[in-house]
Amino acid sequence: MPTLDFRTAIRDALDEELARDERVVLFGEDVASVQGGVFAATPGLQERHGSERVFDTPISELAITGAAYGAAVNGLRPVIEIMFGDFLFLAMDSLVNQSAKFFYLSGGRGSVPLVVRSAVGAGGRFGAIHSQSPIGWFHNVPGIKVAAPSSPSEAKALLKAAIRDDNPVLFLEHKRLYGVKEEVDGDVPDVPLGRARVAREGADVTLVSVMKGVGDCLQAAEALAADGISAEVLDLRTLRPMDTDAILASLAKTHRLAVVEEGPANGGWGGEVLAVAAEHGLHDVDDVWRLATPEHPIPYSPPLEDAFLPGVEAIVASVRSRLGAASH
Amino acid sequence: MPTLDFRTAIRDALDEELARDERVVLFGEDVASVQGGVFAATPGLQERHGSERVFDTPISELAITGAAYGAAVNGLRPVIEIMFGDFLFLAMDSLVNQSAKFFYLSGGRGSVPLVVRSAVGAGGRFGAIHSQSPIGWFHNVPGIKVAAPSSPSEAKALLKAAIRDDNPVLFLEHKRLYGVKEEVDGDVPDVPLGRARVAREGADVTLVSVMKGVGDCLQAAEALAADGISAEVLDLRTLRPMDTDAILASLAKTHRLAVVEEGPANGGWGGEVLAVAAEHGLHDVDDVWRLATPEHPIPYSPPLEDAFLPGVEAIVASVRSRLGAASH
Amino acid sequence: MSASATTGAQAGAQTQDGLDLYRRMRLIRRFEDTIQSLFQKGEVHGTTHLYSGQEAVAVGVSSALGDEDRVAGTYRGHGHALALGVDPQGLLDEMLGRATGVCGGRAGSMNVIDLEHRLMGCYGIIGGSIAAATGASLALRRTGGVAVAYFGDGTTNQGYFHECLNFAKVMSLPVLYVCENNLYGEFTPWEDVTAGRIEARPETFGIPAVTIDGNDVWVVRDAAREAVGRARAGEGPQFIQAMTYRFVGHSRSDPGAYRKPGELEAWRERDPLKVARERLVGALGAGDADVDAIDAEVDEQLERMVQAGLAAPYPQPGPVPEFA
Amino acid sequence: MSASATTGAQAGAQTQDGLDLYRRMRLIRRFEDTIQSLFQKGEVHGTTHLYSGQEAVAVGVSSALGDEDRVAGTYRGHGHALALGVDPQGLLDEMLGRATGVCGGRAGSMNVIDLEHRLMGCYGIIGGSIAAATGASLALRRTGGVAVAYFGDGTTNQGYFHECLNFAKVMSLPVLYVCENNLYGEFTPWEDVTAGRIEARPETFGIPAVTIDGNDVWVVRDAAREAVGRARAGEGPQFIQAMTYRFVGHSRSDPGAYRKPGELEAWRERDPLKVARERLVGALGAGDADVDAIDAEVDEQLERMVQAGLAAPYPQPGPVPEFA
Ligand SMILES: Cc1ncc(C[n+]2csc(CCOP(=O)(O)OP(=O)(O)O)c2C)c(N)n1
Ligand SMILES: Cc1ncc(C[n+]2csc(CCOP(=O)(O)OP(=O)(O)O)c2C)c(N)n1
Ligand SMILES: [Mg+2]
Ligand SMILES: [Mg+2]
Repeated sequence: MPTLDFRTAIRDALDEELARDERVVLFGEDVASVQGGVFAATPGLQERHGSERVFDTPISELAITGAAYGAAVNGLRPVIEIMFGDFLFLAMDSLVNQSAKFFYLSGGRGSVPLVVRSAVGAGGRFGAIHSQSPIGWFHNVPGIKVAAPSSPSEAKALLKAAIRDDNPVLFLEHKRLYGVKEEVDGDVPDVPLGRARVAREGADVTLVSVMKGVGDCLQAAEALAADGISAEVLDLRTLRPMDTDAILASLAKTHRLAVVEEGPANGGWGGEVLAVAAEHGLHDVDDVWRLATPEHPIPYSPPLEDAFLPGVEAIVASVRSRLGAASH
Repeated sequence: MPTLDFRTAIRDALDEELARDERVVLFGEDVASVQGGVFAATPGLQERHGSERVFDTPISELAITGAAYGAAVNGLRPVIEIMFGDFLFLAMDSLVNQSAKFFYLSGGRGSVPLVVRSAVGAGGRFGAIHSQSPIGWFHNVPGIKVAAPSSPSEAKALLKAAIRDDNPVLFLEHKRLYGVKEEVDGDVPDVPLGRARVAREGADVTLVSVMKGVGDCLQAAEALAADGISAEVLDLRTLRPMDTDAILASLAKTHRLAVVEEGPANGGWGGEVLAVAAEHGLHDVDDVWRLATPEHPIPYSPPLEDAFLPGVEAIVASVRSRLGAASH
Repeated sequence: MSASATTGAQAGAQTQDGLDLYRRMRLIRRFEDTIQSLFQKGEVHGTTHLYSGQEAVAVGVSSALGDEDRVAGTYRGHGHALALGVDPQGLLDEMLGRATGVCGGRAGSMNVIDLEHRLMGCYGIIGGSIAAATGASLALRRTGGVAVAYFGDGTTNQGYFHECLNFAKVMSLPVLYVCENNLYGEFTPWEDVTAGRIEARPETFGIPAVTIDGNDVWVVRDAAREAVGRARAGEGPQFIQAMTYRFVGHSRSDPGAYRKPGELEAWRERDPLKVARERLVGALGAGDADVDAIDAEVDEQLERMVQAGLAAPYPQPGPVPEFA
Repeated sequence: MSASATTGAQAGAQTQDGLDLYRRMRLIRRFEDTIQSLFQKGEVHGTTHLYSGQEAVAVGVSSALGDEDRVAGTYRGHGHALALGVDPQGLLDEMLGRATGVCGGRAGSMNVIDLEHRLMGCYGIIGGSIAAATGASLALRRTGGVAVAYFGDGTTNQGYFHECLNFAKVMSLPVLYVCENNLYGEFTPWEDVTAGRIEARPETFGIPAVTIDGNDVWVVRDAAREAVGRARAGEGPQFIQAMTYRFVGHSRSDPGAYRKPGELEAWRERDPLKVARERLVGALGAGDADVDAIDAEVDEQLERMVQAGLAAPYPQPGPVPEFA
């Protein structure tokens, strides 16, 4: 079967939407370069769609994001790249105080069809300032959608959905996924924003994650199956809005839920999942917990970073012990 | 008894720390003006401590915060004012990528004794861009402390603790509290960061909040007492680090917990409180829930803003119905 | 028709046009006076930043714009909005927090949006208007439109200013930056916090910049026409520094203790309404009566507006969709 | 002692001093070569931004600094660190992720901190170094120190640059801004994204700015001494634009496809090490042998360092306090 890799999935989604809709434009730092940006996700797009619609910018995150907002309010559908999620702070004022507010303040008369692509996540030895996951910083902001794909086909479908969405969408690309390949036959089916996906059916425990974490959970589920534990894996796909129905449905089935989050537990999105479970599914809960990262910046040294991240072994061990404990 | 108002509490804490420690400096937009800033919290401090230590800055949030970081790393203990919490995005890169990372990356050899004062909160008809609460944006950032005082005496004690702390502290001043007066006799006792406070003892339900919400909860508790419901009120005081022991202790006592948060529930700090309850106190939980604001920007129009905010009546009504429900 | 008749007709048109400019400025001034008194009465809430004294800037610039152009104003935006033709009743009702407000009472004084009238927004964050207009010009260059950003002297020290002007210049975007230098950012004189001359900043980027008398509406219009023309012709971003002065406090809580002695009085001598009236009854051959008539009509208009506004319903709280 | 003997002694001192500068530059060059090969071997991880070609800038500037001064470097900071006297073994071990690294392996290539050696930090965020040094000067002005910020041409389009330079000028802070213009920001030629001349930006603020040959360590030192002297004397912020060129890719993933034909070769002719060697064996009367000896010693030093580094222990994962 033909295979699709994550990078190509991103590039194809952009290429197809640029071709489909005149109003779509793409800009950011070095996105129009031969390499197609630092992560080589956009090569050839300027050649195919012209330098009016695909172009490089100065190193000016605030101007890039503010310009995208202003363009979106006036009829374009910009896709911008903020190279690393760690740089989003420099762009955040425009995203939160302009883009996220516009639909409401305009009395619903206007909207901001804008996509912010950003590479996130640790595991690549990029250190404390090039490995963070920005979900927590945007999770509490009404008016912004946050998409976090877990595979090439998911990435292609969600990016197209994000570009066609009339709201500002933060689209997160996990660096460790860029190299991932997937067998895909034919076109990938459309995926709506805000809908979770059961990546694997299970009965004993639900593992909730996004991006790279989903693959880790699937591997963990495989290992757990070996000792007779049936784990369901829920890929949230979108953090905001969050598919609480899917979370509660799975919880009602398994009564045990663990969130696997690449980021500090305190104030992370996993806390929202547990809060939803406790607030709306308490009678279904036998056990809920979080696997997250320690409460300090992300280390560079390989052994430190590896121990820092919640990997497959950690997930397996945690589920084993909690289910052991829970069954007392 | 002599009374202390919130503004004076802030001013006195700054004045006393500026007098106590040469290394303390204060700067921000218009803080040295005759008015003492837009919120009149710092009048006379430049006259008393000189223009080298208390000064106005250009409208440059990023430079203000970056400069404070650089000064803190080199021996000063800066207190800066970012006028409205809504403007923190423009300062966030330095706070998160510089100040919050330094202690860890320096191998513990250096630290960043820095306080960022900022006026937050709704209810003043300031509209969507001058009323937000920034807790959610910083809650997921290791290395930053977040203090959110609920009264004049708490504000004075916590601000002094923040200035004496060796870590970056985000110090939030709720606009609706500036006018609040409190009877205080003598000096206010020291308060450590990271420790919650039982503002009122109760047996049937725990109301958890910060800043203005604490006062609302106390009023609600008063009203609930009338119909025989004994509500405990927990003032978290500090959101990061969060006093989970205090939360779990109160939960173990009342088995019912409601968070009153001035901000959207989705991704808010209240979710963390519920997550802690579910993760570490599940067996104690009969009921946990959140009172927060709707998932849209903060409206200007008085009737819209009043309905938007979780007020005393809403708290009372919610507790009545949940306890009614829970007792079925 | 004889030449003299033509020139007579032209003169008449010029006079009429001048009276229209005056009427618009007068409307803004009285609107702001009204807001201030309604604020004292507790009918306008939170805070307001009034445009009184700066009317000639927005009115002059707006008179140089076409239907294809878009404007980004500031928290000091009532004048930016009214100059564009935003419905005064809708704007007043917004300040009053009524359902009939131009944003249904959701936005209030600092965040007005009126897409129908080319106002993409008023921005409460310093520098936000600069980003908004810079981005708008990315879209407008497809249709021959020009985007305008208003902002103050103090805003030129903000990262938005630097990043966006450089961005617009390297992309040669059709955007006009209008810096309203009213000598203060809140309570701070601009020289105390601003290194060098403001107009030197765009010049350094190769952006044509002029500094003009911001209290003479005709001077402003001429400068704006030239700048907008160049931007429309593909010559890239343009910059105008309009020297002006606000007659009231920065916001309602400001007594203005920082003003230099005599400064306010001196600027009142250069009140844009005074300047316009003199030109009208002088060079433009209007009668004092024509101008007085406008004053009376505007006063009346505002009285009617206040009555209607205070009678208008408040919006009903209720569920609101988060997303479009 | 006779005058000629004195001059002889001075000449000897000058030669020795020149050899020391050369040694430092050579150390940086070979350090970067070593990092690159260790990267290929999988011993250095993530990404690295090498300083090869720009050595004269950091070495020249550092030679003009005193113990009371502080420096903020960038993600391209190995040279900034070594020029200040950061222990090469500690720096190498940091790149190797070892417990013996200057930050215990926590920081890696982009975020090195060494307070003991006046390096307040290396900053992975564009513009971060500018803010850090600007703030440092607020503290250093109490003790007569000067803060130095290194950054690149592309960084001058970032909000940090604008806000901090204005801030430093209005406060007249003792800070030296060193812009290393190596013609590219990542893959983009600086002229494509930068409006006007870079040195005009500080000049607009009234900050003295010079543009110099960044590949001649003596030229850099002279400019730095003058600028640091003025800053220390209370004349406020200073600016140096050092024209230079990086001989390797922006980061390890960059083949450098964007380079203009012949550009790299032309700059190699102006290799700071080549320039220094010519001056040494020419005007400074050193022998080729003296310089060759340094090359050999540095090569040896690095071989020893690599052995020690590869033998050093990795840090042990374990609980780490969140707060000081
Ligand atoms: C990012 C940001 N910082 C600070 C403020 C608070 N603030 C509102 S108006 C103002 C002064 C702006 O001065 P200027 O740019 O000269 O405009 P003016 O008010 O004089 O028209 C300030 C500091 C803000 N709204 N946004
Ligand atoms: C805020 C921010 N945006 C983008 C980047 C990614 N980035 C790293 S280096 C670089 C180019 C910087 O160019 P320049 O300032 O000329 O320095 P040079 O690398 O040439 O030394 C970019 C865009 C970053 N690290 N931080
Ligand atoms: Mg002003
Ligand atoms: Mg460069």
